[in-house]
Amino acid sequence: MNAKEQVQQISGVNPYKCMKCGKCSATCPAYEEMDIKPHQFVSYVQSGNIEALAACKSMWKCLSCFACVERCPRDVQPGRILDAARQIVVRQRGGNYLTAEEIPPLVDEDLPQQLLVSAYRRYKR
Amino acid sequence: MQEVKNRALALLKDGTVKRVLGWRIGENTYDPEPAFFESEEDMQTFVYNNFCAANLSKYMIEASKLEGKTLVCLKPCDSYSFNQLLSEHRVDREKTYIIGVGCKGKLSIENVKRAGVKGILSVNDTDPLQVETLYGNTEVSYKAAMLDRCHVCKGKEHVVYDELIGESEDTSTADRFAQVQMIEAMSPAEKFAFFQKELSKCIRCNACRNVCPACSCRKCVFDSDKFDSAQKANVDSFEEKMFHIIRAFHVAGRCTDCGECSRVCPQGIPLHLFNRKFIKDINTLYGEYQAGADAEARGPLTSFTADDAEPSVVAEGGTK
Amino acid sequence: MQRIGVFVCHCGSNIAATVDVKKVAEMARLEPGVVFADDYQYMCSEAGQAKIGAAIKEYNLTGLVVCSCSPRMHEATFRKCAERYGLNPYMVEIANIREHCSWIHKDMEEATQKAVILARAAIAKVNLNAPLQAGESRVTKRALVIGGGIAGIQTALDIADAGYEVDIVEKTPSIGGRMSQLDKTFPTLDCSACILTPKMVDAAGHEKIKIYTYSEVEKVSGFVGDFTVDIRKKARSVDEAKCTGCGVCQEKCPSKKTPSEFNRGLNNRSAIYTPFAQAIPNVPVIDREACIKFKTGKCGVCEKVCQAGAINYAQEDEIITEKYGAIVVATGFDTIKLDKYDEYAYSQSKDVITSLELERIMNAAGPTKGHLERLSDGKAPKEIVFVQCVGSRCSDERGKPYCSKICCMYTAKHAMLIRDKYPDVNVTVFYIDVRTPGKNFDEFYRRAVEEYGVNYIKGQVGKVAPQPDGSLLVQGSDLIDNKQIKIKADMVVLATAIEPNQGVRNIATMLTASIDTNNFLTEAHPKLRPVESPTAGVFLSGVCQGPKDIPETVSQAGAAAVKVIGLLAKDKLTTNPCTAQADELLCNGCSNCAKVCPYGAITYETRQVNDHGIREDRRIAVVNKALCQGCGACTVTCPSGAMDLQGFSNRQLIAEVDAICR
Amino acid sequence: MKKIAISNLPKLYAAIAKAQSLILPVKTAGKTNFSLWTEACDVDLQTLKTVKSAKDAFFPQSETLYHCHRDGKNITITPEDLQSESFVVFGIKGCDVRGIAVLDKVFLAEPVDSFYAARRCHGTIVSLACGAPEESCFCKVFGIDCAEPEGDVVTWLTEDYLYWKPVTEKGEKLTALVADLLEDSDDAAVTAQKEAIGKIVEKLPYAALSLEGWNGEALNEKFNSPLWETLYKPCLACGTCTFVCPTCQCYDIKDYNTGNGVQRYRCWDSCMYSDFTMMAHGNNRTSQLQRFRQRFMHKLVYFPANNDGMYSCVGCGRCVDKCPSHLNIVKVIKAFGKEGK
Amino acid sequence: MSVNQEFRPKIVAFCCNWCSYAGADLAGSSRLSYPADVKIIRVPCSCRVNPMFILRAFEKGADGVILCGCHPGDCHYSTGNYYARRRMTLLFSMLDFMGVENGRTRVEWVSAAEGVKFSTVMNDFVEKIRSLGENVRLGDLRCKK
Repeated sequence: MNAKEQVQQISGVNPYKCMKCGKCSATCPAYEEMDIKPHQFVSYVQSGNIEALAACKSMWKCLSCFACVERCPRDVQPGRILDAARQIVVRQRGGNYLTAEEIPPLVDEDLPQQLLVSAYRRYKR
Repeated sequence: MQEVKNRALALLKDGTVKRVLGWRIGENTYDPEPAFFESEEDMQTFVYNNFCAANLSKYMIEASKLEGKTLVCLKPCDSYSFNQLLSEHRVDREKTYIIGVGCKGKLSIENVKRAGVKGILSVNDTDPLQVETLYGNTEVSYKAAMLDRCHVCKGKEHVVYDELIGESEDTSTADRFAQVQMIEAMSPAEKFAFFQKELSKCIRCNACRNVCPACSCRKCVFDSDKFDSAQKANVDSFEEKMFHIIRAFHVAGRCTDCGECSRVCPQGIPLHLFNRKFIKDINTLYGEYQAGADAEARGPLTSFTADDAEPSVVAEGGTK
Repeated sequence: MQRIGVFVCHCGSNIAATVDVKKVAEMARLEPGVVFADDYQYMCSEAGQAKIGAAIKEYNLTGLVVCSCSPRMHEATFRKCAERYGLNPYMVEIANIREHCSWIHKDMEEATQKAVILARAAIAKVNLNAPLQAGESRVTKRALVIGGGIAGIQTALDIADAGYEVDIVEKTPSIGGRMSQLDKTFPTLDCSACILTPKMVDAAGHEKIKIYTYSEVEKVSGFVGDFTVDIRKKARSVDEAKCTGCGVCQEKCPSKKTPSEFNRGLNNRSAIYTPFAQAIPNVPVIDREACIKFKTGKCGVCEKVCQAGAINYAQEDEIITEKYGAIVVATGFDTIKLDKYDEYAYSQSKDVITSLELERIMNAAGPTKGHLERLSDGKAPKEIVFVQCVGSRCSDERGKPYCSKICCMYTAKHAMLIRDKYPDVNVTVFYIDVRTPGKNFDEFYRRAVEEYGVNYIKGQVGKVAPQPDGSLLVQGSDLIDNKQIKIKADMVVLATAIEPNQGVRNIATMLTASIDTNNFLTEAHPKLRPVESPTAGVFLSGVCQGPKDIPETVSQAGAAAVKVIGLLAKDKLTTNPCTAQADELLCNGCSNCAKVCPYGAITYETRQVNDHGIREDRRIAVVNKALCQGCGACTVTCPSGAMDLQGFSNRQLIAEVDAICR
Repeated sequence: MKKIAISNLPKLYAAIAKAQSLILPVKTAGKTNFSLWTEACDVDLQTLKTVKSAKDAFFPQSETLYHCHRDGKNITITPEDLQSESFVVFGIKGCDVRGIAVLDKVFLAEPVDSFYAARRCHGTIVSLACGAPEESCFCKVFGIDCAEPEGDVVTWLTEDYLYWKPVTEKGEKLTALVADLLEDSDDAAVTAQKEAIGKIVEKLPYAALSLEGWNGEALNEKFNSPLWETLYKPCLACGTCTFVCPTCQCYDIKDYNTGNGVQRYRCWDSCMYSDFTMMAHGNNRTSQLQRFRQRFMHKLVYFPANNDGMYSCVGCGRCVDKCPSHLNIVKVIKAFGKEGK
Repeated sequence: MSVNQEFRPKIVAFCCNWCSYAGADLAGSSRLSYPADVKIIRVPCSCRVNPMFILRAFEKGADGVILCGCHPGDCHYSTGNYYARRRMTLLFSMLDFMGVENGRTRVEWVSAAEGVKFSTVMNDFVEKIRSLGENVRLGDLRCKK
């Protein structure tokens, strides 16, 4: 399976449903922080440029608030695409997951709560 | 019951009715046969005892074509069958005088034999039954000798009659749908094995069909070439299934659950299960319905609601 | 035994590319009853039909099987062809080897095998076909138009001008429909009322047109040429014959708190009201929900002030039963509800409005007398944002999957009008695509950009946040500049998706006209029969069939009218001979078939039959051939199989099953 | 005389079945009928009367005669093979053995029914004496001794043993096949059982049924009797009596459409059915009265008239037990008997 | 149960003329493919389909039977599919009761506009029948020769 198919499989998203309306980028609260914008996540997958996607900064700026997922009129869900890219990166790193005990000392007071919640949401499986 | 006989005789004599449809005494207590009586002399062999199980309503189809009124003796459950036939214009109420005869559960000599009694010489119809046999005398309790259908009695009320004679009793002791539920709970393989075994006995004698008051077609599809479906004997096990499914389907919503099919089957196939499965489904999916309870009612298969359950939902065990 | 000819069509390469047509013909030749089989390039062509004719003569054929496209396409063609060459048209069966075979399969062997089986099934059926004779039914020379908008009015006018009676049934108190709510129309910027009102007046004054306003269709029975319709004329509480339309009652009415439907709830109306000044008929109705007299028994002001004595509180709903030969559905549209689109703050802010609301605001007769102002504070907006595709082209359940078609153009119109009248107002339009196919449409849009300076941004709005200062913070994306932009707007206008009117589903059910998943009525053929419903005698006009602008609606209205006129011009229609028939020797007379017949086509009679020498009087079902539409419900209800359907008989269908399962 | 312990019967069945197919009374879903023996089957020798008689073994309820297969425009016809392997029918009662003799009169007379003849030729009949006759039995009326039935081998069942007596050559052959399992025995137990059965038979309710007047000479008088009008009335026109009867031999020939051809088969028919002997012009018996009369006239008048006085009834009493309306041949015989007096 | 790729089931689809047959036509003109195992029989209305036809199909060797009609409420004849729905519900329930898998029978409502649905339904149904394998419990052996 190539990287593009991998992203599609993990995210369960069909990028070709996108009609390029840009509502995801219009709705994203972390837009300014991102180098690749939410609507571009989709086009990167379409063009198979997963390498660039996996190297982007946006991946670590996305709050996983899922506003783009909620509001996407075509059910393309850019947030899930990015999430999938993140999974690929994490998998490449191998077994570097944290154990439950290791987390509390690492928690930064300044981290937005939403990030924690989204982490739970993301890794609940 | 003497009272029924006297009353029938009186109505025959005063010309109210031209003939009486009842039971004629047989060789023994237990084998009375359905019969028409037209004279006082003939009426001497009239009998109404607890072995008079036959449902006489179907004979009224032919009797309705005869001249003059026919007096018919109907037990409470038979009256449902009569009503159903009435709703389908198969019998003529104007030509019928109904004596609703009392019933406290009918007996079956098969069930006496099933209790292990052999070589029966005589038997009475009281509780318990006193049986004289070639191999000694014995007793069988009334309940044990009662027809299976009477254990799920429809009640003591006649739904149609001109007059009532005798007491009736609701003899139900079991849940009407217990057997159906038991089978529903089986795995598909078990269900298949159960019916395959039962239906493998079928000899296609058509007794179930011919006794059934709902199976009153002038010509059955299985006798006609309408569907290229004429059958006489089962050659392949498929035909048994075809026959019994279609027969049950054709009477679905019209079957009053009188139980005659199971009573007459020479191979003891529990044919009522097919009908009762449909009745149970109809009750669950489309609301309680008793065929024959109301001659004006519209049957469940000739009516609908916009939000009836989908077959796919029912297949998954749902009802809506 | 039949002598059957089998004709396999190549349909150019449509069939022949995936189905080995020679093989199909070869295999067909081996089937019982087949005496001739051949293939040809285009069976439906003149030459193809001539080939069929020649074979009928040469082989003395009694039945035909044409393996070709769907019978819905060419069954009629081949039946006519058979008839032309002296064969009963109902001795023809079609094996659909195009839509159901060549077009959906890729593997030649597999497709050929399937085509052989489909041909076999059709041959098995024809072996049991019997010649059928079509009957005749009469045509009532009167049409019904459901809906009194521009589509309904135009259809009615065209039919009436051809000399046929037409009735219009309109649910609201006046005809006029959506178009009467519009201010200007694109791309010419005519005043909507100026072009609509004369048509309304024409319709009202036309001697062949009868208008039932404040009325609804309640029940439809019958069939093409002979529909019977119950129309509920709701109680107006005002005598139409006496009312002079002076308007005093509306002025004096003390109950003035009901949101005006006509003005989209932007302002209020009285309990006794006409929706708008040019209403036809110009007779008010009393809204009994709002009327004090009806609610409390006290009041009666309108009755007192009415010089004409037209007020009648005791009026009751009236059911009018009328016969029609044809019915046109012109029920129009509404905008979708926006309650699932929280992000646009439509329910939070009065200054977020739909485009239809903007039409009312811009209209001189509207709630603001035509002044562009914010509904929250009455101030003139300086910054307006338009959002396109709100609920359109949306694949989730919040919106509609289709393009609403009209929004691009009316938004350009709005933007242009605002910039024209209020040059100091900034107008921004967020768009996904701008779609302008149509005469002078793209030119119109370009004018908005080039001459009027409307700021078009390729992107969508993600969020509209009302601010404490009363402004609206619009956050959107600009995909060209690849940036997220925030605009502090005074007013946001949403190009809300349109959907068929609520009541259309009910009407479709009554008419047994089919409807698609979006509640648009289905046309008989998307290309070739776009104004006819699959149900004979029912025609479609306007948006009820799919999104349309005014010129398209008017042209479809005319087309529907032509179809109606074509139908009403006939004195008799040939009826479908595929009707039910009872075998008197098998019929039990049980009445169950009559219970399931939707047309009341089955009655019973007692007659003497001779059943193999036994003569007796029996109650037998009798089918009225003119009423029976051939659904077959009765055939399954009949346990003995006495009831059978000609053309789809038990034996025919079983033969098909056997042929397929063989 | 030989014998075998009851406990060893399964071995006997297995030994026979190893060499040839074995048909015997088997209980399925509560009812006992003749059926092919398998290891798992529930052999039932206790039930006096199987629901259907043993006639199926020689004249099955349905059997294929030939196949027609269509391939394009070609048709091939393949006749069904005749029975060519030996088989044993075990546990037939005296009445059913006589029933087969009645069928022989029909099917082995010219023209011989080859399907039936092949089965008769290859079938060995092991009959079983009736230990406890029941109330509906009246085989004695037809001269049948249920205590010592006919057959290739006759057997008696006591509490402990099955006694085994080969009578014919076929019987001897079968006995030789299972000789290992049989032990020699005296006749004492069998004699005692025969005596006991004889006493019970005397006490049977229908023991004294008289067939006086039932012969070819009485044809017209019986045929035209008004009694039939009353007798037939309760008849439901089902085929129960004919299908459980050991002697009813009417069959219909039908075609089954297999999709690619036709399978021609014959199956039992019942003269009670309204479409019995239906022909293109209609039916030669148009009322149930006629059909009902036909059945009894055939059994008691026409058949004996054509077969040296052999009745086509063996007094098994199955119709007495099974008629849904409690009609039966005994009631008919008695009705005419009363009339005669 | 393992999916036998070699197994090509025989599937009979009864389609009402007004909705589902047209839906199948639309699937065709939209080139929406589904397995060739499905063969369509045109009936005027779903209510024309007699349970005898369905059993007949199984008798003669069908492995699955599907009935398609207009959506409830949209019947061309107003009420036909409502009756069909009750009939099929009861019939399928009976087949289930007798242990002959009810997955071999199905009712689907497909409108004239639902070419996509038609194709999806058929793909899905064929898949289901393939997983169930050959129909052995409801056929007549004589037809298998």
